[in-house]
Amino acid sequence: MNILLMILSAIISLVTGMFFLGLARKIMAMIHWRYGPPIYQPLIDVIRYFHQRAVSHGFIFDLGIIISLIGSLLVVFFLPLGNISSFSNSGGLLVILYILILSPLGLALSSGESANPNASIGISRKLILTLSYEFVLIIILLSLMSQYQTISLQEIVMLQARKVWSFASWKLILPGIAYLLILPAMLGFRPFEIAGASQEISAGPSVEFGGKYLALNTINHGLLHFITIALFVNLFLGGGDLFGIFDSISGTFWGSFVSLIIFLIKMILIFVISVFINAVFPRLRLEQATKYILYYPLSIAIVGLIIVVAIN
Amino acid sequence: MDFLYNYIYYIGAFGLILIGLYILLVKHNLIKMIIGLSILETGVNLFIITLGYLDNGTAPIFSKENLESNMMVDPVPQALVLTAIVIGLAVLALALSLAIRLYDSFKTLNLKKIKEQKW
Amino acid sequence: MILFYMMIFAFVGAFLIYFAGKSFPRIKEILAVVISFLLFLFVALLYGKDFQINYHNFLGFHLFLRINMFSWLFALTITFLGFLSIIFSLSYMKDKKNNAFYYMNMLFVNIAMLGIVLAGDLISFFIFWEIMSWSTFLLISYKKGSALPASMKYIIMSIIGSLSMLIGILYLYDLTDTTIISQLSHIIRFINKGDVIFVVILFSIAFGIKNAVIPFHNWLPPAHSEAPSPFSAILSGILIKMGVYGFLLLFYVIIGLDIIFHLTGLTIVLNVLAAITIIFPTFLAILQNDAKRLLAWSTVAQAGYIFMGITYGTELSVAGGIFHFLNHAIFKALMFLAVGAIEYRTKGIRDLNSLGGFIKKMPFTFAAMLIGAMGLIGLPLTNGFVSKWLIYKTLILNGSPFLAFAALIGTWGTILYSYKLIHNIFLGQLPAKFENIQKAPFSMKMPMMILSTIIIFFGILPGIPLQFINKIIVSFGYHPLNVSLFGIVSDSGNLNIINILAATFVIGVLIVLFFRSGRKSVRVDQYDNYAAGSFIPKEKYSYTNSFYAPLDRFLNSFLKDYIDIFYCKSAALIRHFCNGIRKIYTGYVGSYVMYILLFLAVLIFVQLNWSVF
Amino acid sequence: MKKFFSLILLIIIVVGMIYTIHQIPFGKNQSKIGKYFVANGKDETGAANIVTSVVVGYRSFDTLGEVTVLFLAAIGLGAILTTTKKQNHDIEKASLILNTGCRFLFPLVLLFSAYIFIHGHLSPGGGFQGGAVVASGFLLIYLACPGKRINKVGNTISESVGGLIFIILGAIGLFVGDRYFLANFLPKGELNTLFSAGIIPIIYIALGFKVGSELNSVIDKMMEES
Amino acid sequence: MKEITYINPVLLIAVPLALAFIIPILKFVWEKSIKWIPVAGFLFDLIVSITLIPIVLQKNIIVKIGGTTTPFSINLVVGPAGLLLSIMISLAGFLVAIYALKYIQEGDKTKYHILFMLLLTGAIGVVLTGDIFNLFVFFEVLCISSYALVGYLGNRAGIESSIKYLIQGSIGSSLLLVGIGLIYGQYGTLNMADLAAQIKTADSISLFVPMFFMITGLGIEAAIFPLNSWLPDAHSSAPSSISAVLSGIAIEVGLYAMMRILFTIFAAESFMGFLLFLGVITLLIGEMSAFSQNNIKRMLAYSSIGQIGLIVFAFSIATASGLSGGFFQMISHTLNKALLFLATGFMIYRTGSMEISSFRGLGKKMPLTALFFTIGTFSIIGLPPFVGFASKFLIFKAALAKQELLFIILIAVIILTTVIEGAYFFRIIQTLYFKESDDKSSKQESAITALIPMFIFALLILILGIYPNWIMKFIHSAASELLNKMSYLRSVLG
Repeated sequence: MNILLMILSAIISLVTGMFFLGLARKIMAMIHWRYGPPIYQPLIDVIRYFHQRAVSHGFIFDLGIIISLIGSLLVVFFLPLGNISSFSNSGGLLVILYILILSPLGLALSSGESANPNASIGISRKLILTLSYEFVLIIILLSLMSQYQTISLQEIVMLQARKVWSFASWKLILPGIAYLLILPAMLGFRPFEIAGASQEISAGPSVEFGGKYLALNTINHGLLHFITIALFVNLFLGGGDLFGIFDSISGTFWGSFVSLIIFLIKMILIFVISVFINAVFPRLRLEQATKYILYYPLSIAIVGLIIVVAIN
Repeated sequence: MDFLYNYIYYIGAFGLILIGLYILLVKHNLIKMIIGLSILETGVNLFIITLGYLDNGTAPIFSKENLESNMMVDPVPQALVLTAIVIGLAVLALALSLAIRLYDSFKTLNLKKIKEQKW
Repeated sequence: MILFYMMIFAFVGAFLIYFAGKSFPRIKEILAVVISFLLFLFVALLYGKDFQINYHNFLGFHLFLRINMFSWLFALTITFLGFLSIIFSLSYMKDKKNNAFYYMNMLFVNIAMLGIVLAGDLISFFIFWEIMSWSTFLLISYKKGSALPASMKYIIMSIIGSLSMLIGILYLYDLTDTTIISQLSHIIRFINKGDVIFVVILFSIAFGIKNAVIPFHNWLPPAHSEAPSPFSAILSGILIKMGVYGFLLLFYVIIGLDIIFHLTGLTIVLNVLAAITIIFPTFLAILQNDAKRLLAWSTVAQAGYIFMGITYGTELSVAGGIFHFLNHAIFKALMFLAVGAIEYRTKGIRDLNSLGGFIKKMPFTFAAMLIGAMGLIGLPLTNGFVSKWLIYKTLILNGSPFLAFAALIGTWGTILYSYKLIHNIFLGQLPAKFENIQKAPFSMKMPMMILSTIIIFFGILPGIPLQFINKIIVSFGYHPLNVSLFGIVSDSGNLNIINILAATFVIGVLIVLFFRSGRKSVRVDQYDNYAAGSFIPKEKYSYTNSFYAPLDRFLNSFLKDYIDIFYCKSAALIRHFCNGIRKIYTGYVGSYVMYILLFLAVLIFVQLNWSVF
Repeated sequence: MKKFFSLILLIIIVVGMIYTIHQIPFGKNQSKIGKYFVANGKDETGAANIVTSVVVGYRSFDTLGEVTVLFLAAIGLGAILTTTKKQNHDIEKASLILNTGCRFLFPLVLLFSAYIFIHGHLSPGGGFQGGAVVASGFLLIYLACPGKRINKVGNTISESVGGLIFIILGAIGLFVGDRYFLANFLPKGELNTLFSAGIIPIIYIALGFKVGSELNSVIDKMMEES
Repeated sequence: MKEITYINPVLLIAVPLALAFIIPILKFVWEKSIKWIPVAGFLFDLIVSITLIPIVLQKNIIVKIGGTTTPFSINLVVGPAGLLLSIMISLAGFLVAIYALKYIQEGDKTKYHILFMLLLTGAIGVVLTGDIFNLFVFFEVLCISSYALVGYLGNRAGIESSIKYLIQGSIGSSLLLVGIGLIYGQYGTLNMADLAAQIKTADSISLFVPMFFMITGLGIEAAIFPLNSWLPDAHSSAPSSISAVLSGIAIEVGLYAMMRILFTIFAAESFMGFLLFLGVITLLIGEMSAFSQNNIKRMLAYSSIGQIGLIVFAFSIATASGLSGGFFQMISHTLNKALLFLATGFMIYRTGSMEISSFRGLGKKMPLTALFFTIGTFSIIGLPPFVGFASKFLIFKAALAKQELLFIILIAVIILTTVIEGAYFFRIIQTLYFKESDDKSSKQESAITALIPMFIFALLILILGIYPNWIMKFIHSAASELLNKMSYLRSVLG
């Protein structure tokens, strides 16, 4: 059963990730008043990349990208997708937080081995940026975990379904807002498109990736979109819950299906919002971005955490 | 007069001690300081001798058979002073020899100018 | 008496090495390895024993050696790491002069630490503590040059600490009339709280200095970076953990749970210090450009985790703290050894800005370093993960989110500096001057291999060490953890490594297969790079110089080691003051006579006027 | 300023002494041991001069120390002055009168000094005083005959032997009679005669030689320097 | 009652004196033997002192000298405290005499040996005597021989220090003599026990003034804070063998005499609080002055001041354990400082300079000497397993046993000084071992006759550090003898 769920969630996440990538390009194009590529274009790209020539810089160059992808996929298993959760009871949010590290680290190793200065600069920027939004993210997670008195993501989702979505509860609205504010940064969208700035440092970490490396990188990218948003939905929007309307069929196949659908819809909504932001803002410099994150979202998140702690 | 009789030796002794110490405090010529030391010692010796005096006492020597032993002055301070004098002499001799060597080395006896050993 | 004979054997062995080394150079190395291995073996064989013996009477105090699970675990770690770093030293110290002295002191340090953990009373604890201090001093100074101020800093802090501990011991002795640990734990409940706090503060200074808790950390970075690398491994791996041992001993063995829980104010202060100790050094580590100094700051930060774990006082946190001690000993030793190997091959270069690309030349060392770094970060499937997980979990669930924040953000900082270390040494461009670098010799590889294996092994099977730790915390009076072979079961979130392992494995295989199915890639030279058409000269084709430049700019403006600056300033002030004080010896006899008469006159005057005496 | 301050200090010290002196009225000595000595001294030591009986009898250990100090002074002086280069001054010869007078006086002075230290237990005087007179005799010679030097070997031997006799006499006391150091083990004799007071005259004679030769060597060294 | 036979302790003084008197004759007879005379003399003293231990542990030995019943004649009181010090003196004398066999190369060697013997004989006299004026006489023997020895080398520094020392020392002895006179005038006796019997406790100004005079007089030799200005000069200018004895023995003897007078005669409990501060200040000043010294002997001299301060502190705690700590610290200081000065002597001899910076790399060139020096420094800082640890430990224990806030504060100051001490001593260690020297001269050890005493000192430091219990019983009885006025009285006056 578990293995089935694993495979299912892997497929869902991969597909959704690809879909998000395509969707992003599509929406951007529409904002730019163009027609844009078809929504399945990223998938086509991936397949195409696979058959192109690629250069390798060494063993870690290969291994890094694989680790990165393993990391991303692994996180997916720990996320409850609607009612589907493979092993969200193996360590909970803390494990997620840790496995989230794997992906950037693998990428960093891989591009580090490539010995391209642009890649190194990109990695350096990416890590710094990550560090800064991680400040906020950690506080957000801590407020949730303190509020719900558990470290299991699944339980957090269930508790939301039983009471009220975190985003709607006045205690947790501040963390929610903070999360939304750092969401573009987590997705690597403008105004936080600093690490992978294609014009400035030739797409940063992925500069040396070509062929199947680029393919894996694209998949990874999609997965990261998926994970970031799925995490938000799980944490703040009650996961696959819709005001308890479908509580009656929970536990059945259809219940799971419905909740999954609801889950995905929520995700798409959030994603679209982020893409709009991406389209509107210009790119910030790293210092600006860091400062921004450390001023506004962080202070909001800290206030949120203080409220939570004070009330408990 | 009575006062003077009672205290004249003490005054003398203290005066010598005071003078000796004063010289040691304010003079910086080594020879003068050594003189000061000598005066100080003399004062101390006088002081100790004074302690042993008995009114109308005699020297503690039984030069005749019939001398009253309880009219004799205390012999102990005299013995002590004998020792103290010798010690003072020894110190004086040593000090002077050092002064000779000091002058050889530094060509001065002014201790304000001899300050190589400090801090 | 076996413990006593063991110690005697070790001390005699240490001297033997020195004197044998003077006449037969080869023998000292063999002796050092054999003795340290035998020590390890002895300790390993003592597993499960629980007894204490009176081995000596010192000034009316009975000195004891004792062994139980708690000290056994520490003793095992000490002897094990000692053994490995002596093996590592074989080639590291080969060309150095006077290495008999080195080996002797190395053994001294190990024996002293062994003595500390085996001490059954506080006096012998203190004695071994001091022996450890001075032998460490000699070892840190070993490399001369800039090592000298570092070791000065170390020994001065160390003296301050040990003296305050001595006062603590004697104060405790006055209150309880005993220094024997097993008796103290019974008597201590009859002492009033204020005295206990006073004693705890005194001991905390000593242990805090050794454990490099802020504000007592300033000796550590220079000392670690200047010591010979195998010894840095020991220093960072276990020596500073003697502070941890001391804290555990003080809090949970001597004072005991029922009292320590009532000292909430104190524990809060200690927790906050721990949190500061995590965050502050982490970010300072990011700024470092010296490989060993970076690791040294990292050690401070990790010691903060351990400190956090043991002072937080729940069973999870204490278990996590002890486990993290074990893990940190292993992975930090590994990393220091790896850096040592680099240092050995590059003839002493540890500047991160001038290295790079070593992965091609020293792949094994890279692997070791990578595993060590993964453990340090605490990635799942390495040992660091489990211990950190335990600490985080209890911090969150027991309502200390701010402490948890410090711990978690510390982890992110860890990623940054670990990556910097790996990137700047192993990745990127290989400078031309290192074209002919050799691989690490076998005697360096072997300890690294063993340590790497242990990191993975404990990471996958955390249940094995946790069972020992479980016994320890039960002896402290906690409920045992519900430990399984692969993790921990509890009602507020489980940990099951096997799931993660299985998933990783499966996904890994799938992805590799997928990856393999693509068109085969071509290996290219390191200069065959895409530079967006712009020309970059070869020697500039490496981005290692100030790797986190933006962060550096941001942090440098306010993040300095203020405490160290403060200490240095006050030391300078004291020196200045001392220089002034001795001016009272003016060299003029008249003033000396004045002092004498002044003394006399003041005494008389005071007594005449006020009759104080 | 400094002088003023010094005076104040000294005055404080003297005031302290005066407070103490109030307890010790002048001329009313009630010393316990002093009383004992004058009462029992002549019976116990056989010396008519109680000061001598104290110096060489009751407190002879002090005297041993005192002799040592003098010995020390001679040796220390020698040690300090030994390393200087010998300067050859042109020494003016003494006048004939001085020369003859001193030569004439010298044996008389020695004789007188011998009298002083031999009769130390009977009359004021003793080894130290006698020794000092001996030294003054030699001083006369130094003044009168600038080239002359004492026989250093003889001087040293008399110096050492004098001290040794003192200690050996003391040590013999350990084995006879009451078995204590410096015990007066010889017969006391009759009071106020030359052969009385046991070892006291012997010690005083030894001391006379010793002190004399020590002072001689001090003078000798000083003369060498000047 | 069966009389236990023992060698009369007066021989401890008489024999070295006789030997010293013989030396000038020997110069004409058998000159080579002269330098062995001090060795023989102090070996004799050492053996005699050690054989006396079991007897003294039972009761004090009262030795009558040249007179009748006790208060009227001089007597020696050989109690555990005095005997302890006399063992230390003869041990140090013995070992330093061996050291001097090769070390003393210049000057009038005969006179050196005489002065050296008399110095220590005077010290033995001071610690054993039971008479206050006799104490003064032996004190003078000690002082005058040290004046002469400080100037022995005849160089600028030696002469200058010597004359300064002499001036201050003479003032001290004059003050002491005034004090003795004042006491004698009031009580008409000079015997310490008799005085003690008449003075229950110091309470009136007429007692305090003589006490102050005597403390100031003895304090100059004991190097208590404002009175110690001569010490750094004298100890640094004397030949190293003499510095060893001056630092290790002379100042401690001065201190012992002072404490004997304070405890036994005056029983001045109330004064102890003041001495407590004085001790700590002395410690502080000594260590602070040593801190930035570059002249090694001067540094060691200042360190001696510090150590004396610590001993004063320990004694002023005025409990049995405090006094034990003080005595133990005396022992440890004697051993440590003697060892340090002896090692330093040959190091200076080798490098020709007293600057610490010139000792670079001596750890390689004179490994054994440097090793002994290191042991000495570790011990003096108070690191286990050396004897310095045991003594500091005892002092801390005694101070904390008082359980007063004052003592905790003072202990904090002492900790500060120990830190300073550690700082400058470890600096030397670093210079010895971890700094490269410029000249590449070959390895050359100190003379073997110098290494043997150093080795014995180092061995004693180590052994007593590990087995302090061996002498604890002796030290305890010494402490209780010094502390307990009444038992001293009973033993002397019967």
